[in-house]
Amino acid sequence: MTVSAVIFIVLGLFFFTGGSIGILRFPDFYSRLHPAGKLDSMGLLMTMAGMALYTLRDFSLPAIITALKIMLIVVLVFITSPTATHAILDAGVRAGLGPWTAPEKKVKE
Amino acid sequence: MIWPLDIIIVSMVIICGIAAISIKDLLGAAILFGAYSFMMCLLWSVMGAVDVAFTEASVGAGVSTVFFVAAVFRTSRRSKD
Amino acid sequence: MRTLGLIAAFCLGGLLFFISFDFPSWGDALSPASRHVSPYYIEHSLEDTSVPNIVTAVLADYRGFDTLFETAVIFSAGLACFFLVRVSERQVPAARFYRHLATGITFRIEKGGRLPEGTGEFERIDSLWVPYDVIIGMTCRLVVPFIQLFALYVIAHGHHSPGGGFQGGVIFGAAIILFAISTNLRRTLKRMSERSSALLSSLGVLIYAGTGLLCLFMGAGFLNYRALAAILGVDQVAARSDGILIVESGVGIAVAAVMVWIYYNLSSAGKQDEGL
Amino acid sequence: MSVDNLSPSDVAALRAKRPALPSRTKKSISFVLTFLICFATWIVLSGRFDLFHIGLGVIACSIVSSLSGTILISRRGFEQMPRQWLQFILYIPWLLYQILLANLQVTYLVFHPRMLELIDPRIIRFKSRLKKPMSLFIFANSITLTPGTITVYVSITGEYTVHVINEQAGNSLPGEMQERVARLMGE
Amino acid sequence: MEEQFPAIIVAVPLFAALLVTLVWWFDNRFCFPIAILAGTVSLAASAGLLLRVLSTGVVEYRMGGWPPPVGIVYRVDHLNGLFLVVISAVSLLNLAGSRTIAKKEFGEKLGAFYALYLLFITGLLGILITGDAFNLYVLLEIASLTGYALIGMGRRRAPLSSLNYVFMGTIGASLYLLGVGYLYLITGTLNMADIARILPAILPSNVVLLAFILCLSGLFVKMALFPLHAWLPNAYTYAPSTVSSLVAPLTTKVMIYVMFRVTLSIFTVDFAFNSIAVRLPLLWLAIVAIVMGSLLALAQKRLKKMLAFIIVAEVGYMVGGFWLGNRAGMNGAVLHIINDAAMTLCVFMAAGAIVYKTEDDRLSSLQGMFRKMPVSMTAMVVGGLSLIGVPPTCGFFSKWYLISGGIAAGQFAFVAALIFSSLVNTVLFFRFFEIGYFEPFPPEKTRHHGHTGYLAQSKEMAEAPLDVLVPLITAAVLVILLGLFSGEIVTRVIQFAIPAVIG
Amino acid sequence: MMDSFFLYAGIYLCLIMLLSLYRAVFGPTVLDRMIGVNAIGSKTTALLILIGIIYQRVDMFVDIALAYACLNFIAVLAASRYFQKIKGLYDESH
Amino acid sequence: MESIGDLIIAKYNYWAVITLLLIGLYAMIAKKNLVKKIIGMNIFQTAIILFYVSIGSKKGATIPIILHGPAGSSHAVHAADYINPLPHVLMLTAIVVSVATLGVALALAMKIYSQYGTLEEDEILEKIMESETG
Repeated sequence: MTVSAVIFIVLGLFFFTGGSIGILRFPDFYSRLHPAGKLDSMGLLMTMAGMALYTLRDFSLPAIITALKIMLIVVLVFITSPTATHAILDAGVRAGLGPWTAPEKKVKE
Repeated sequence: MIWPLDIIIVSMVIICGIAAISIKDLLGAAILFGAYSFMMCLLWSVMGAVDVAFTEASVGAGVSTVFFVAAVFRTSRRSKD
Repeated sequence: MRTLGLIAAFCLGGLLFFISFDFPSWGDALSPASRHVSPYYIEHSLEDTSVPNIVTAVLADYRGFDTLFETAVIFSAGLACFFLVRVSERQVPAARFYRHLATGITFRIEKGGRLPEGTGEFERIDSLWVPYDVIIGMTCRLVVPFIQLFALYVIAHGHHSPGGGFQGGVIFGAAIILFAISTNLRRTLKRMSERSSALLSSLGVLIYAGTGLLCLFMGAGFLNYRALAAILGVDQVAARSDGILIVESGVGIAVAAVMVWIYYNLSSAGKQDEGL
Repeated sequence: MSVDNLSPSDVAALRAKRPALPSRTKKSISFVLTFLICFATWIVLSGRFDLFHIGLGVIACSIVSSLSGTILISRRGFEQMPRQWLQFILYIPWLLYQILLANLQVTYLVFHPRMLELIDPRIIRFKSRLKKPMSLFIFANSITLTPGTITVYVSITGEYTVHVINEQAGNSLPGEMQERVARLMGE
Repeated sequence: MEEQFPAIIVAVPLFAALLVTLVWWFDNRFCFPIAILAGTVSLAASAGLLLRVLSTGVVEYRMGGWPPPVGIVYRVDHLNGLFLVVISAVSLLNLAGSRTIAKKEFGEKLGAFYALYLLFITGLLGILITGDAFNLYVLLEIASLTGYALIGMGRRRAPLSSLNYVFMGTIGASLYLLGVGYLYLITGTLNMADIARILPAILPSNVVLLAFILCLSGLFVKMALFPLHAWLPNAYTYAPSTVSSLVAPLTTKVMIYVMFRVTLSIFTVDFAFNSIAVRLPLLWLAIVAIVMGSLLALAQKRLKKMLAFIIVAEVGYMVGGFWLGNRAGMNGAVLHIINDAAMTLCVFMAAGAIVYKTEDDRLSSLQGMFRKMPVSMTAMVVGGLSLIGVPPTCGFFSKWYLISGGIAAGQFAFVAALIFSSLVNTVLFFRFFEIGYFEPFPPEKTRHHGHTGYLAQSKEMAEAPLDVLVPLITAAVLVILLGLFSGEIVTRVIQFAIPAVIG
Repeated sequence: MMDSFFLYAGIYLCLIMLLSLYRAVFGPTVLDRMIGVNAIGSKTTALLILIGIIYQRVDMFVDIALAYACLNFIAVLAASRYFQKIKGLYDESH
Repeated sequence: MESIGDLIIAKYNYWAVITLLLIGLYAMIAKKNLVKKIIGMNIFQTAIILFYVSIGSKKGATIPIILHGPAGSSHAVHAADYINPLPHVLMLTAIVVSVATLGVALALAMKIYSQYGTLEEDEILEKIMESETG
């Protein structure tokens, strides 16, 4: 169980890394929201699952309750995170920010 | 206390603080002030002050940023410095 | 003047920096701060009050008087915001916008015009109107009751886990603020009017101060919850624990109401008709 | 944007969907349902099963249900609920699979050295056949969580504005997901 | 019941403030009676407490029944027993006189005004009575927060001055809190008596010195000692009149009391006066404050602003008298706190009455005011004479103590500054009296910048209403009575308030 | 062994947060800052639980994380509401 | 002999406090925008909170919530096992005070804005000068 917890956490950290680097690398804020919205919630799911598993290694009622609470956090985040993403995106559209389009010619030059 | 974590978070707190007062857009300053209180919350939980961390989490994330945004909404976003 | 102030500030900083070398080092278990009074709290709070969370025990019982005034500070902040920015309702409103529900036509009613309130056919809309956002609206519908429940949980379980009246109150207030953000201010005011938020905020502090005065009239000192044992019918240690719960719920009510009250005033610039 | 304003026929359609049940019954049903949901959550949160804490839980759940029972549950069709929840549980694994796919794709993009050539962000619009706000909401959030797409705006009539990271991500919309959501909500 | 007086003094105004907020949403009329009732109860309890202190010595009250280092304790000795009576009396008097003016100034928000008023009093009384260093901070904040709100309701520049006050006040309170933190770091306790017990063992220590500096500089900001006074004049000038006659007599005085308390009861006399060389620098700071406050007051054209700068100078008197470090000087400082509260109340209430009628506080617009408002102007004269230091009034006696203390300590610069300031006050008030009494009425329509209210033109007597006048007259009488009985006060009370170490 | 693993995980998470912080501090527009802060928020939630595991008192820290997950998006919603009401971006260049 | 590394680890928290204090003070003195000043004020207050919490921390101790419930109170509680709770209590109060001050300060800023139409201090002073002379 500990091993699977470690694997989950490492996977989660990997996704978190992807999210952060994505936020830095993508060209405009619309596309930055893709890694921010998806990879972060996925990373959270993975790390949280890992930590819930780690909590469950001594199998008792308080541990189960704690693990359930951790999963409750994940559920909440999976409801709220897309909403936050959407809210930011909507704000951007209303603020009149044009989306970035691939400058194909420039890349070739 | 976990000092290796603590020292990173402390430096991030300072970065956030400096950024929050040097941004020219007041809405951005308010949002960064939110980030500042996230960091503070982390710092306090690292130091073991759970109740303080809880308070800071609820205040910083829930209320004070909203107050700032509401005030900026009702006044202006412009700032010269 | 400004530069003088800055120079003074940096002198202060330098002074603080040099004196910091005389401090006991960070996290030192043998520093005077953790040897004199705090061991008493750590070692006796459980037997004195039967509350495992020492912070709650100290907050609401040993130093309960501080907390009474902390709540009073929050209350006076709410009152101060109201006092400063609230604009009288009797002023004739500027142009208002209404939408006819059946047709969706939007009307602009100038200052002094007849307002179609109360007919049921029209819906008042903000002058800076945004359409109903399904995603945000649904999320808030799902999440708001949960946050409220969580806030009550935090208040009720302040004895055993971190949290307590203040944190729970802020979360509860934030839930109502979230509702206001996701719909609009008028709909929130229908559910929790300004008057009720004011009354609740003063009621919350009143619960706290009233508990203290009750203890005083029962013959023990101010805020000595031991006196509650006779009323609640429990022994004195449990009376302290129950007294803490009562006081914390008072704090929670006050804080939640004050947060909402301040939000109402700040977001509508005191007019209380259109919010963020 | 054009989606800001509703046409009169849409409003009429919306008004026609007023709840069939009288408001008092509706209120009490939503009170009871909210109470049950809240109490289940309370037990998970609390983790203490002595009488005192259960009593506190009952008080707290009543407060929440009376304050915001009508917020949580205000649509008609209570009788469909158990079936919907069952369907929802069946829907989750598929969604998780899609989320995993999405994440792998975005991770691939993030770490790709010539990422700028792979992406071609654009905003697309389409009209969905979903009607209920709840299904619109689930569909929108599912879009956000699945590969290459984020919902920008949903009007109450079901017009979606979606930001896609490249062209083929947009091709699959509304597609299978809409069918699944429709089946889930019984439309 | 007598044992519970310390709790009642603070709890009753708080409770009444909450009650006012509750009741006000239903009926406006009950606010004033509730507030008056609470003020009276609190005054009665403080008087009873003072009597008890006089007969039995120091009274200690344990909050929640916990013994001192663990719980919060209220400690009343001669010093704060006396101040409790004075502060509650002054606030009650001003409350009684506020009814008509407040109704005009606040209109619909009357209930909120009374609630904030009561909370302000609660905070001040709590500061006076508490024996816990951190509890003092919380009460300080409650007093300041309500003060900000009350001041911010004034006209014109009031919000801006109030916001400046917020910034300065927060800096001051935070510095005080930091100082308390340093003390806690080195002693591990927050109880004042306990800190004083532990400190001698760990001296000399840089940390204690820094704590002392931080606490005092925080308090100096709060009490508006000269270089840090920038927030005060505008805040007091533009505040509503009922508020300025509440805040001006009380806030700075209470802060000076806190300085007394912090120096005498926390850092001990030996440390503050003998171990470290801060006595003379602080004395010189006070001298500068007196001189600069007087000079700046001379330059003002508005009545309330002039009075505000006089307060800045008066702060210098008290701080200087305290740091003279001998018995006469300290007697004078304590007596002057009381007298200053009374006479500032008198002049600010009179100014409030005048402003209420004329809606203008320019000195130049006060021509012929003696004939229009004889009673208010008489009260103003009494207060002014007291500020100058003319014998039958109380100002004379405290100044006499201060000067004799200065001579005894050999600080002739301080004496000179006092005399200079008295002269300046003479000039100020006689200019004022001249305008008010001797200058003819302005011919109609020729007054420049003048407010053209209906009163300005008429020569009829137009006195403020009776419920403003009665407290005003009481305040004026109090100024004289305090003067007549000042010997009594010093020998009966203040003698015991000052630690015996000081010779 | 596990303790040091969690410690390193925590440090790594902090370093990743630093990357998001870059976007929050230097983001050209307010919206980029919002993205950065939102990302920091979700990492904070995970880090809180990690700290709980390091202290071996997860049951105490989970409440804070839960509060965080509930309240994290309120600020973002408020800010986006701002943009919905007041259209247009403020030009930060001058 | 303490090495410099040890010294830094033992004291850096206090240095962070000083840095934050100076940031806050700088913002309050040098910035002209009122909302910026309010943010500075909040940072100033948090710095002091950080100072107190740093006083309270203790090496090798756990959070101040007693491990076993009231039933198991027979076993002794050692003060060295738990972090000092008193600074936490004080700082809860201080946080509340800072939120309250924030609310009042924002309300005042809003009132100032409605009066003068700007939040910049120098512009406000200019307007005041104009209104007093003209």
